[in-house]
Amino acid sequence: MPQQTAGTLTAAKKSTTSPRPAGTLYRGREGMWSWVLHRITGVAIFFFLLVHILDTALIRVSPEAYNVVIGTYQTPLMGLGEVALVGAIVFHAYNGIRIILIDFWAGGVKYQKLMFYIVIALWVITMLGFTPRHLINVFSH
Amino acid sequence: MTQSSSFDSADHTIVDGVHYHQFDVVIVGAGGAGMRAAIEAGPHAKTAVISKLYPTRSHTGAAQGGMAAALANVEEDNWEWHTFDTIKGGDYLVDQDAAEILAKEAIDAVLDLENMGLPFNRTPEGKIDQRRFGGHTRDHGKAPVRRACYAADRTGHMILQTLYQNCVKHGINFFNEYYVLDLVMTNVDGVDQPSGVVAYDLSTGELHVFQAKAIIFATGGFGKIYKTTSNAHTLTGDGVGIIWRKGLPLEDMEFFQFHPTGLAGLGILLTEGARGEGAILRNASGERFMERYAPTIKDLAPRDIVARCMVQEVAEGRGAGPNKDYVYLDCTHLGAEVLETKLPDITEFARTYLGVDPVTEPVPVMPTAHYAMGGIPTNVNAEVLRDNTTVVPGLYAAGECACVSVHGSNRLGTNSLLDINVFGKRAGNNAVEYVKTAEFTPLPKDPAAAVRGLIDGIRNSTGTERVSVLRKELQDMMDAKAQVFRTDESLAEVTQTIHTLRERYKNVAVQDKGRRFNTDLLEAVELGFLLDLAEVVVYSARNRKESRGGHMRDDYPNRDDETYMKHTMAYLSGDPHSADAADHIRLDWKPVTVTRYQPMERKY
Amino acid sequence: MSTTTIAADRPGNADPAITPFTVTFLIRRFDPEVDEEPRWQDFDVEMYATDRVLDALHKIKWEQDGSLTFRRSCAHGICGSDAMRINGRNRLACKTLIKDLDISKPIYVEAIKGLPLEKDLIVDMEPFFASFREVQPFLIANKAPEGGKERIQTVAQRERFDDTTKCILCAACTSSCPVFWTDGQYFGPAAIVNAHRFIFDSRDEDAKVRLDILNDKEGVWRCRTTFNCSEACPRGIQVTQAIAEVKQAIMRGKP
Amino acid sequence: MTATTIEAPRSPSRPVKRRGVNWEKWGWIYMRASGIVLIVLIFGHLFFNLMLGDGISAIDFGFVGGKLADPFWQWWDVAMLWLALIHGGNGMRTLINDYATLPMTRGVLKSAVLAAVVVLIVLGTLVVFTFDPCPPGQPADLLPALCAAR
Ligand SMILES: Cc1cc2nc3c(=O)[nH]c(=O)nc-3n(C[C@H](O)[C@H](O)[C@H](O)COP(=O)(O)OP(=O)(O)OC[C@H]3O[C@@H](n4cnc5c(N)ncnc54)[C@H](O)[C@@H]3O)c2cc1C
Ligand code: HEM
Ligand code: SF4
Ligand code: F3S
Ligand code: FES
Repeated sequence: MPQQTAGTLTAAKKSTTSPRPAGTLYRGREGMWSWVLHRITGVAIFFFLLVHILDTALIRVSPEAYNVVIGTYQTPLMGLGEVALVGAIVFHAYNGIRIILIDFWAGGVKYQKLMFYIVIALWVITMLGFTPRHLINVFSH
Repeated sequence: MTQSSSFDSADHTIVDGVHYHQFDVVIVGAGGAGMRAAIEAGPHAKTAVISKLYPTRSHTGAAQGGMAAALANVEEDNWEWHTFDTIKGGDYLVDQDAAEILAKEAIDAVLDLENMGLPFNRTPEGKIDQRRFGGHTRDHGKAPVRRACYAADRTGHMILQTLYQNCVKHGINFFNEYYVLDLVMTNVDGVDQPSGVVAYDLSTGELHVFQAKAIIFATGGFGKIYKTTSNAHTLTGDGVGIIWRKGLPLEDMEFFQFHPTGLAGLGILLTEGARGEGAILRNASGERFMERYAPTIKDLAPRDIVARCMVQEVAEGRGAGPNKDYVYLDCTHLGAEVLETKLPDITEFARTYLGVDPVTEPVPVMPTAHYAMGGIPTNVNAEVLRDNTTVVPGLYAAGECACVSVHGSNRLGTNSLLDINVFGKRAGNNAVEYVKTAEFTPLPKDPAAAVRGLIDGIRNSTGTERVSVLRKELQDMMDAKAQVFRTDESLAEVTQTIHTLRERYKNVAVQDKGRRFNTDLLEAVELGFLLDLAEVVVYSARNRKESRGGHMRDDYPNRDDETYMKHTMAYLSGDPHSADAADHIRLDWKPVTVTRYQPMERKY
Repeated sequence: MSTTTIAADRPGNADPAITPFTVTFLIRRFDPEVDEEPRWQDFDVEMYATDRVLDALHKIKWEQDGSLTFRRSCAHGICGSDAMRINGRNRLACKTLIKDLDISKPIYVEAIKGLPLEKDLIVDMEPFFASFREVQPFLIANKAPEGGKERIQTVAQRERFDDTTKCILCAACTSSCPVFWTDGQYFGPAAIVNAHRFIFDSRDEDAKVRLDILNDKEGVWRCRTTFNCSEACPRGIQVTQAIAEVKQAIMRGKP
Repeated sequence: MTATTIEAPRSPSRPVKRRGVNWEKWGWIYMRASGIVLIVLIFGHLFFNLMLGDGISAIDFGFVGGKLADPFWQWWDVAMLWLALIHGGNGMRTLINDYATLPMTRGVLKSAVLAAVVVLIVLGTLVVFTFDPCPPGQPADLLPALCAAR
């Protein structure tokens, strides 16, 4: 674009002196926080998945090897970790549906905040269903 | 970084810290008028637009109601009726040849904008819709006519955006946040000829000299001489002030328009389009008082009349509110639908700034300083005049800063957006024609000297006066004594105040001594222009001992065609710092061009 | 709009019962000629409930510290000069009323994020306008309208893109977008809004070109629907909606 | 909050539109399509492994081996493996594009993600299909019940 503006002439100087404005944390709303969570959970799941495939691959090595590794998944500490993991997956999945609805459903944008709260509600319900059952399995053995 | 391809060394050099540029056409101001000119000039000549604001920040964007053109899309209309309304609305102080051009070229001006992409509201057939506006009538005043083309209540916003979009399309060169502070004149054979402008780059504090064959001033109005105004903080009349300081005349400066419906106390405008859609002005007792003053077109009478009636209602004790100091604009009967679709922005303004919902409550309003009818005198080709007849070759002015004069003593609503388009286009075209044959006028030695002196003077001043204090005193005084109603006595008082303020201004100092983005400094410079212009306004007003259009003298309540059917021309002559304005302002007259319509009494 | 107007002159406020109160502003200052880093500075200002943050900035500049630097012009939310971060959210200072803020705590004011800081509340807007210009924000229509008059457009066709014509290019949206903050290369919501305005204009003939431009690495696909833009837009434009519509138009291959 | 010097945003003139497949668009569509399918696959997987029977404490070679002997679960897991890794890998690519501003870092990180995804997909697929639920010479109590029938 041949268009010039005032910025042009002093461009060189500016790029060396301009600090990036950071400042306070931006106070976004439901949309932003849901994205932050979606991102964090996505990354967490990804790294877990890398490990999970590797450990599952041990079944190709030998039953003992596999059982040793999977045994560590059954300790109480890991049991709590699994709750976190499932929590992450469940949030990521439900919020993923919310995002897909925003993208493809005509009313999605309008109801995005409501859908965020529905995601939270469904997440709570799902976790209420899962956590006790799982922790009983972890701690009763 | 953005490419700087067009700044090759040939047209950009730096000498002694001052940047020098060369363009065929330099346009000062990127509002509606400036960008309309740029669209004509840009493709045909090497053009630069210099603006103290980013183009889309210009105050044209605040215009709401519409732009007049006799398209006759919704009802019978023609440009002759439009011409008549413009002349009558301006209380016959209009140059009729110019008004005729305005009304005739209006149609193309609107179609040009539509073709450039402006999203006008549409009729059911898909044509440009039109609405009623004050003073626009069918068949010479018989009834209101639908003449204003509009885009909801953001017509000016759409015009500004559309023009900027087309400037982008044409790749116009912009110098944004560059404040033009001087016009460079070179003495050639004993005559001063414009050779360029000097601009201050806000971001660096450096000076830039733009040498040009043709210079177009389109710097907008100067409503900031008043306190209550619909104008932006940045409308400080720099362009008009620069021309004034060069000894060139200013025309009809006493005529300032007060728009009837500013949000009370704030001045934020509620468009006349609201009344065009049927809103009604009421006093404290709920009476539709305009019926008494203008029985035929009532609330849609021209602005000067409505503003006066409002002030009179309040003066006679019929004002509303705890202090009985405003009247109401009643939109409640229009219904939420009309307000939300046709007047969404003003509905929001009332809600945001006064906490009043126009759907259910009447909105407190009072007149607000709105539009300068006067300014830099030009002929119909937008060429700036040195006296009553001689043009300054290569110097043009268009838009609110200019006085063609199509608005006479009172502008009709929607005629200004029209003015900036018609005469902006003419300025651009004529400048292009001019540069085809013209040569560059050589720059004088150190053309930036005066501006450097001005800037350094203020920056280094150790004075004790503060800009904000002086400005507030000026604005308060102008509101109190030189507003809708004036008398010799009140004007004499302001003259005195302005004189002391000008003295104190010499002692003004700024706190920010830096170079980069020193807005403190520029506010001081702007105040200088405000003081100069306020003085001319008041001085011209004192001299016109009659009441006409926007100039209402309590001590001379009648129009006096015998003596005053002529334009005021004010010149700076003598020592600008002399105590008595009479020692440095010289007034003269310029005849009004009358072609078809003889002055009559103005009745609505 | 008036400014010097301090609220005492406003209707309602003339009532002596309404008294001003002191509000503390914490402003993030940066003077490029002196400072290495931005710093916070606090100011106490007498304010009325109906005053705007812009009035406060003016009072500070005019009565306390003339070097406080910010952009402003129209003072009623139409020119787009004064987008800034007020209490952590992008707003126009001239449209933010004191009464809508919690004044029991200091009010934080700082420059918008993601664009190079120049001085105090001023950032370099050039990159913002550059991406605006890149989407070809102008009507492209080669066919001459019939009879040398206006192009015909139905009320419904006009309504289709009404929302996005309201943009005042204030950058509140783009500088609130977490994706834009990351590396500043994303076109940003404002550019997409302005492309949308033409893509869905029935008179325009080159929607395809703009769709291609936005179907880019830095185009619409970078939007993560965080809705900060829609929340920030002072003109109430449904920005995320507009972006979604552009995404769909790209997938469809036409508006 | 440090004053890092940065390039002016949006300044490098981007290369004019490349021809060929638009990865951004298809990536975006893929994230959504795979997401939907993954819900079924992952929730099914989690439910079967963690909720039914004794949940996590029942998982051992016998349990997994038994599952993976069934072609139904074989295809289930392979689909999950591919979809999730590509989905996650593409998601990580987005993140890297966002936060890694230096071209070098960007390249390295993206290659790492790509390598991890490819290696794990190959590994996982091989394991699922070449896996023998009843490896000879192993104690029977470790093996799935179905081996006893052999
Ligand atoms: C609230 C409001 C509503 C209105 N509504 C209507 C309406 O409905 N219909 C109608 O017809 N009219 C209306 N008007 C009037 C009309 O909008 C203006 O008169 C018109 O837009 C002026 O345009 P302009 O191009 O002359 O100036 P502006 O748009 O004001 O532009 C001035 C330009 O000059 C530049 N500039 C100024 N000083 C300098 C300097 N020293 N150096 C460099 N650049 C400088 C500025 O940056 C700006 O770009 C309205 C006015 C207001 C205030
Ligand atoms: C359970 C079903 C899942 C659904 C419905 C789902 C949905 C989505 C969607 C729609 C996106 C795109 C977000 C956007 O463009 O704004 C996304 C991003 C992402 N997903 Fe998933 N996903 C699921 C499972 C997974 C899994 C198993 C992983 C890990 C391997 C994962 C990792 C990621 C990552 C890293 C991102 C990128 C996040 C970002 O850019 O902010 N997802 N997911
Ligand atoms: S879309 Fe809204 S927030 Fe963004 S630039 Fe336009 S007006 Fe400002
Ligand atoms: S804030 Fe940014 S991520 Fe999308 S929804 Fe708005 S552009
Ligand atoms: S000053 Fe114009 S938008 Fe705030």
